[in-house]
Amino acid sequence: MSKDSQMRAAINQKLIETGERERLKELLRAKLVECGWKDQLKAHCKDVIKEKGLEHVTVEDLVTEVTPKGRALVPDSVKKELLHRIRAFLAQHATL
Amino acid sequence: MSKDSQMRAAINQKLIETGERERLKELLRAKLVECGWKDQLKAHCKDVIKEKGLEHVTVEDLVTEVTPKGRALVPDSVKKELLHRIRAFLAQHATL
Amino acid sequence: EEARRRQEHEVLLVQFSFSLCRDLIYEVLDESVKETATSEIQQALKEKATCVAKCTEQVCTGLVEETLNEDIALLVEDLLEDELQRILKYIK
Repeated sequence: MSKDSQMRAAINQKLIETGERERLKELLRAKLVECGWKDQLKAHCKDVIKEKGLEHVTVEDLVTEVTPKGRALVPDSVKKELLHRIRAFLAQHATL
Repeated sequence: MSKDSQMRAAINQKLIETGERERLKELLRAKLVECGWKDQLKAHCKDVIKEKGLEHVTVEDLVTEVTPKGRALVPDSVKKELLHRIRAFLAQHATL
Repeated sequence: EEARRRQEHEVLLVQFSFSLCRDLIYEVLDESVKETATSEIQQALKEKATCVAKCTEQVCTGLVEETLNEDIALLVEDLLEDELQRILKYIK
């Protein structure tokens, strides 16, 4: 296992065992709702369904279709806040 | 002060005031780099840090750990050259 | 007497040469070892900090990806289910 993989595993382990990973995911979800990401993505899904016709769309198709936009729509500020939270957490649990 | 001590003190004084003591140290430093001693010591330090883990090693620990090997690694040729330079200096200042 | 004194002096100089040589070697070695140990520990700390920073970013990206994948799938499932229900209701 490379040094980087070991480090990533150690960070993830620490996040999981303290329950912080789940808290971070919840925070991210809340931020995504707050910034309108969910509404924008829903609207995009509806556009795709309208364009292709409901009978021609499966869950998998639609997921594949909207995922790139879903990723692009996440504001940088949200990603930055999350990174900041992880860094602060690691600084408090400096046993890595 | 015995005659021996007087002589030693006089030589030491001469070594310092002529700048020869510093020159000898400089020569030694240059030789240690040239013969690869410094690189070997660096590698040994890295090994010790890796083996013990960065979080378990202080500078003092590392110094204590690598000093014996550092001393053993000095080539005889370097010691001989230094001794030769010292003798040449003493011969030049034979009146001491 | 003179020859004896000269010989003694010679012996002293030889002894002094050896002890000075040893002292200088130890002095330079101690300085170099300390300098090298300090710089290697600093270097290792720097490398670790860089590694932690890089891996933290990667973990963060992974966490965002994972959450998005889960949420997008859920959102799509719910939406298609709603659309289906809407059509069924309309047909009825």
